[in-house]
Amino acid sequence: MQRIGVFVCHCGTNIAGTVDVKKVVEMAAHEPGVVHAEDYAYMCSEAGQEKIHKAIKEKKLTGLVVCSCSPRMHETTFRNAAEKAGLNPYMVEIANIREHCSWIHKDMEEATEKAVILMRAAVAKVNLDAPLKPGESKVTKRALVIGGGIAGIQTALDIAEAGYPVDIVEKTPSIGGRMSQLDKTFPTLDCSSCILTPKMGEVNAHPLINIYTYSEVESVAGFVGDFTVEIRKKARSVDMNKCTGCGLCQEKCPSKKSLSEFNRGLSTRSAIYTPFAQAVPNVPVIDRDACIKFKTGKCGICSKVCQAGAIDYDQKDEIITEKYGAIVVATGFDMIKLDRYDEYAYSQSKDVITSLELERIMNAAGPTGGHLERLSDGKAPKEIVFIQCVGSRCADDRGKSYCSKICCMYTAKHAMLIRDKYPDTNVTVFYIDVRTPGKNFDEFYRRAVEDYGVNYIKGQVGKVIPQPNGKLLVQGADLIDSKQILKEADMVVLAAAIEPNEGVRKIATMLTASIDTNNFLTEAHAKLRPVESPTAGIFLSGVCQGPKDIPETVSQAGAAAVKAIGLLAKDKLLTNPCTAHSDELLCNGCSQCANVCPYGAITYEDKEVNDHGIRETRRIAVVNDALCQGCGACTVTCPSGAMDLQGFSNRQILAEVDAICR
Amino acid sequence: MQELINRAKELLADGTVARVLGWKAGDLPYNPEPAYFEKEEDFADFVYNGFCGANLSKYMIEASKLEGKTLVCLKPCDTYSFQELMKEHRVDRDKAYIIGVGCKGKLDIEKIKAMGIKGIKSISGAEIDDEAETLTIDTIYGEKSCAYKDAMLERCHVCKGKDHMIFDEIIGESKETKDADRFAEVEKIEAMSPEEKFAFFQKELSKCIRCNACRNVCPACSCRKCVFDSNKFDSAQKANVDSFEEKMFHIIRAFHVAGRCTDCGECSRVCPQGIPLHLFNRKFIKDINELYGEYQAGADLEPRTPLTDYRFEDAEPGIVAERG
Amino acid sequence: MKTEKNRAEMIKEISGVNPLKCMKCGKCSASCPSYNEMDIKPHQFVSYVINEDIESLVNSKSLWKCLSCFACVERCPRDVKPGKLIDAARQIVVRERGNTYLDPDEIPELIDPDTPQQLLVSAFRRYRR
Amino acid sequence: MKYSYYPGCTLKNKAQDLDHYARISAEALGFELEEISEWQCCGGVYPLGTDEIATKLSSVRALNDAKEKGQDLVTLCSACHHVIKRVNDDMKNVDDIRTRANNYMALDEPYAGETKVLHYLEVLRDVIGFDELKKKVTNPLKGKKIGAYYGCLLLRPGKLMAFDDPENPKIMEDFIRALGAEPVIYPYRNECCGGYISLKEEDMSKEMCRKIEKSASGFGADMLITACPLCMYNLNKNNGDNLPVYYFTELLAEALGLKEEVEEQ
Amino acid sequence: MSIEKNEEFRPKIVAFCCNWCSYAGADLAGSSRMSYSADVKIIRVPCSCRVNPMFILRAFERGADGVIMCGCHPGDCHYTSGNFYARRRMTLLFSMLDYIGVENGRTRVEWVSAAEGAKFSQTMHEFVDKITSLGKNVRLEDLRCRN
Repeated sequence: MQRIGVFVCHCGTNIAGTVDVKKVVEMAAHEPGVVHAEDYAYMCSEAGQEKIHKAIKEKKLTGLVVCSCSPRMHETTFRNAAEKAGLNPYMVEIANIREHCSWIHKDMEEATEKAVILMRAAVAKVNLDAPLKPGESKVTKRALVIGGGIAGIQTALDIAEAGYPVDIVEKTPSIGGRMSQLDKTFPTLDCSSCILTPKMGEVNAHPLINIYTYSEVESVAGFVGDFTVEIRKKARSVDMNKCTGCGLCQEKCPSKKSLSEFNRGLSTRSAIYTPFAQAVPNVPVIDRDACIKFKTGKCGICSKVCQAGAIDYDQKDEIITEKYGAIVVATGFDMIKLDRYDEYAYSQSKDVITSLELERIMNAAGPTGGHLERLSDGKAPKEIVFIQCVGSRCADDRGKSYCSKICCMYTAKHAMLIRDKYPDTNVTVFYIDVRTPGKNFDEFYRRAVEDYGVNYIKGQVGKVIPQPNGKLLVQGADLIDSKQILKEADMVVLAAAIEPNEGVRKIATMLTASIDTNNFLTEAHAKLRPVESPTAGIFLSGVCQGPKDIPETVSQAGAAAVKAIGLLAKDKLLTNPCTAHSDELLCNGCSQCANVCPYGAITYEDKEVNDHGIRETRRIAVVNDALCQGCGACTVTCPSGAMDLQGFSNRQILAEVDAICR
Repeated sequence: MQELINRAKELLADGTVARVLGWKAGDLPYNPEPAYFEKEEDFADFVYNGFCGANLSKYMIEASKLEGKTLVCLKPCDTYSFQELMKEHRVDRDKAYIIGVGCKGKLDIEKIKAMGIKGIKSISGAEIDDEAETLTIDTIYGEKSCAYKDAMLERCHVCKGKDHMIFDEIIGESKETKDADRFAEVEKIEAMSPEEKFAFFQKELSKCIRCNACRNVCPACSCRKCVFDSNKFDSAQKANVDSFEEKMFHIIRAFHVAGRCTDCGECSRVCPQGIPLHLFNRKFIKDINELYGEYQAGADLEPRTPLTDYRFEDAEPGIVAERG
Repeated sequence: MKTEKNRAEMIKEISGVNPLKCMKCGKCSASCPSYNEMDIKPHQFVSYVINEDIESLVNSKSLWKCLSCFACVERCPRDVKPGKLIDAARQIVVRERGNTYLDPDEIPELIDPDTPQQLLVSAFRRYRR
Repeated sequence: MKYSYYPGCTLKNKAQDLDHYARISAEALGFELEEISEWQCCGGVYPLGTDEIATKLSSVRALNDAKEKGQDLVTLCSACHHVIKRVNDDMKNVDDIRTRANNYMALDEPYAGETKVLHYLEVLRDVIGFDELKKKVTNPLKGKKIGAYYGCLLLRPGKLMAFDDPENPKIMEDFIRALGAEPVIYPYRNECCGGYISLKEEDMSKEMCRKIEKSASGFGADMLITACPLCMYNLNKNNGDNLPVYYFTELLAEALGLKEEVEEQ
Repeated sequence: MSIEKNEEFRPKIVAFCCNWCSYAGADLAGSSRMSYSADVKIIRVPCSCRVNPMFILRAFERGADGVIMCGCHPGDCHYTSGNFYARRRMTLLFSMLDYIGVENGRTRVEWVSAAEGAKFSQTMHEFVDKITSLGKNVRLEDLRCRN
């Protein structure tokens, strides 16, 4: 029989205001096993914990029930307090009488009655608790960063600077990400590549950072501290060690009609290519779908011109297997497809473009060499209309429910840059709200209006109407002046919503990291653990977690790095002891449990057992404690009840049921 | 039958198998029982006729632990159970020599008795070599007869088919006996009002004496120790009262075999109280077919069963209320 | 006489629209082909319903200028779809007062030999009960 | 192949061409339009009020008639199509409307949106196939530059009508291509012609039609096609006769070489 | 003769909530002060897939009037796939209860994320109303278990 102490917290008036705590203490004394019951204003305080300590020592308690706030809040606190007093921390159960009781009920009698029942259920559970000991697992002192944009670059640099090796896996042929596609950055208008390129170089040169470009994560196994990751290095068809990056192959390549991904399809590139001039690594890849050699077997010009002999048509995809202690996801974003927003005529006119396309047009390395011109006829636009919130803040399935956060600022930036460089070009912005929270952000937007004369109109655009003369008639609303506006424009720029990069759901699934309905990775706690995934050992960096701009991304990247470093700095990790166990005398060895285990933690062994005198060899399920995460799927699949979960055993849950229904 | 016996003797003699698992005649003309035959002279009692309903696949769990191979006679429907047991690593394929025996539908003595045929001395027409059209029954009141079909077990009217799913060789012919809709009875219950449903099952289950015959015969219910006999759930069996315990037992039993039950119908066949226990299993089978796609347990060796598998777009539990 | 609150509720019920979902982006008014003919603009219908000023709505000439062309319904990003509110207000007029915008006596003057039945049928449906 | 066919009021009268050419073309293309017996007018506009029942019943009758015959229901007129398709959606998805409508109708078996509603153009696209249609064209309309005028009702609301992209449709353009002519894409093809408003607000309708016509001719169209008698009326009445307007079925019959036969008869 | 007290029916409701989503959702309902009936008592389980049909039947046997299970939304399970198995298990169990004549509103599954405090509270409101309208569970309670 256990010797149980029940501690009822007032939480100031948070609990005591609605629950008669004295009554709960009084009722607790009648419960089986309870030898001590008391209440206190703040159980989680030093003084409260001292009371627990004292009672454990004096009354020789073997189990604790703390009636307080949610176990998600202070279970660890009370477990630690128990441990300090020499009690096994898993002999502690929490009755949640705050979030699940005092805060939601008003009637004192009702709330007290419920608190008593919750206390009873917890006592019933403790009565069946057994001391548990967490296992230990090692930490592989190496981190993986998935995604080589500014988020991944910053995280990798910070981790490497702390002395841990880092691998970056980047899907495209170069690191750099979205930021490398930008021309200028707000609110300071520095040139994007001027601040990014040095960082790319730094990553490339860092002795502890290893970059896998043109590579993807193929599979992830293991758990915090000990992940095993397979990385598919796609065949580049160019030997990274031999290539000097001279660029002659690209120049001579006869297949030049592929659309440049880097320039958002606004220009073409050769079949053998580096995405952009400052690419890291500066080693081209052959796009095998476009390459004449791969399509017809004839050509081979690049191989002929390459003096370094780096071209290797026979290269195969390579699978690299590596172990990591921590994984940082930095998979970034893309713009949504606009095929369901054709009222803006995006697919009908070349002069309706997205903001990211404008970014490329404005860039000196872009398709127009940095000249602002219409893609239809190359003429300089004199009248440009920007449309905000295209696909953002949308309640139906055409767009996204969230605010994309960066569009207000980059549109102000674009408007300002255009007005600055082309003063005779008029710029009109149709907006719903201008959202500029951030240091120097509103000032920046006001400058666009006040110093650069950008015309901001509050109201959406209903339709963009291409005219026979090549102009675009923009039909919008001016809600302040109560007018419907018809404006003839030469170019229309759409601030399309951003969304997490394609493929992130697949990665999240491999990592068993939670992901929300918009495909953003979920943080462990929205406020208190914003850069960690609920899955241990997985950290979040950049837009994969939610829309954010560059400074925020860099901050988060640093924060994710610190969290990863904190993990890598440990020599050992304690594992969750609430794992499944199979009773070898009851196990049928039927393999049903392994079918439902998401972690592959169950294997089968032929084991000699002594079943009440009968010795025989049986096929028995064995759970790997290090892999088991304690979900319990196996326990329900097991018909004989051989498989049970420590800390949430069948008998414990039934005892809670009984206590509640009593 | 003679062919079967000859072949069994031959395999015993040449050492291919160490024993034969079949049926031997009982004390009445209609109650043969499963038995091992290890020596030639044992075969004097060997029978295989229309009353050999027992599914021998479950016996192979124990037989798999014995030295040498066991020749087992499996009817087409028994082979589903055998494959399901293979899937669950409960029987050892290498320890079995399977003779797929022909089947023309198995007989239900209760049905014959229900026709008013009493005092049975002997029955002819039930041999496997017979045409299985008519039974001639010699009783102390004289000779009676009935159509073979009318005396068949319910399960044979909804037979899964005359093909053996797994075998080493086949002896004897099988016959298609299906002439009813497998789910008709379930549908009839589904159409009842909640009160009628409750009354129906209350009436049936109150007959249960918890003799565990259903559990013991069931090839899917083969746990070393049943949860209802262990302290894992504090659910050790209680005496029969007109209350919930029996429903719990039968629901959980059906749930534990859901997706694994081949619908062999042994539970209903052996129930001494005549409770139509297959109605539980078949309800699950019907739901599984409708919600997760047609599935026949034991038809293949794929490891995942419907309850250890899922689809993202599976129906929500609310569908139960929606379809009313 | 129904109160304004009742009538606002009625509009919400008939239309099935929750006007609180509106984020005041004005895309409805930007899309409306009849915008210039309307005294109360499509996006304003939403706030009139929220503010329970139904009397103004039922007296608005906008009710009779709306084409039911569903441009606002198609493009509304917030699932508010002001066209439905306008129709609901129109329903209140034709149901509540027996008030109509079209008198059968007017018809002969309005039609010509080519007028399709469809035109009359549609107009009657929208304009009167 | 046999379809239930709902012609609608105007096709029996002012828009006989639309109906007639559709029928003979169907025959030539190998499908049959079986007119629903005793159909009633759809009402011309879809009653938006969620509490409207009586005004939806005529559609339900037609839909149920098709269901009983086990046929898909084909329509031609944009307005009829719009109304019937949306009522069908209500019957399928809105419990309250389904229950109340069925209470009124007292059918042998309740109607719950089982019938599939197809526009004639959808039959051409999805059943016959435009490639197949192209093969059957004997008199290709070479050199004709045709603007498709969709109007509002066929396309919107896009999610319910599920006819084509409501902002950038292409079914009629593909149809025009199949007939051997050149489609002219112009931005006003899905803008409203004014619809029923032309009865009392002639000027509004005139302004709208003028925009449509100007846009179409600006992009080089020398004729327009439509599926709606009211669009046809408004456009004809308001365009200075610069741009002739045809029912799409008339051009279909012409391309299939059936028009002359008719005229000869 | 004793006068029968006309006590208002107060249902006993057991709610199984997964630790990661629904229990957190219930916490959020609490910290947002979104009230629901005190008749609901929550049992924390690591995942909805930990809920054994035996637990549910046991609750009914011991006199519960309604049992609800909440878990992460399909696709969002902390353990990737637990709720998918739970969904199939509960669908079949509920169907069986319906089949043997138990009112089918007495059991429910609802997916509640950690962010859906309002949904949690709303769901509990609805469920309590439903159970109250169904009244006492007389079909499944084992009278021997009544104190």
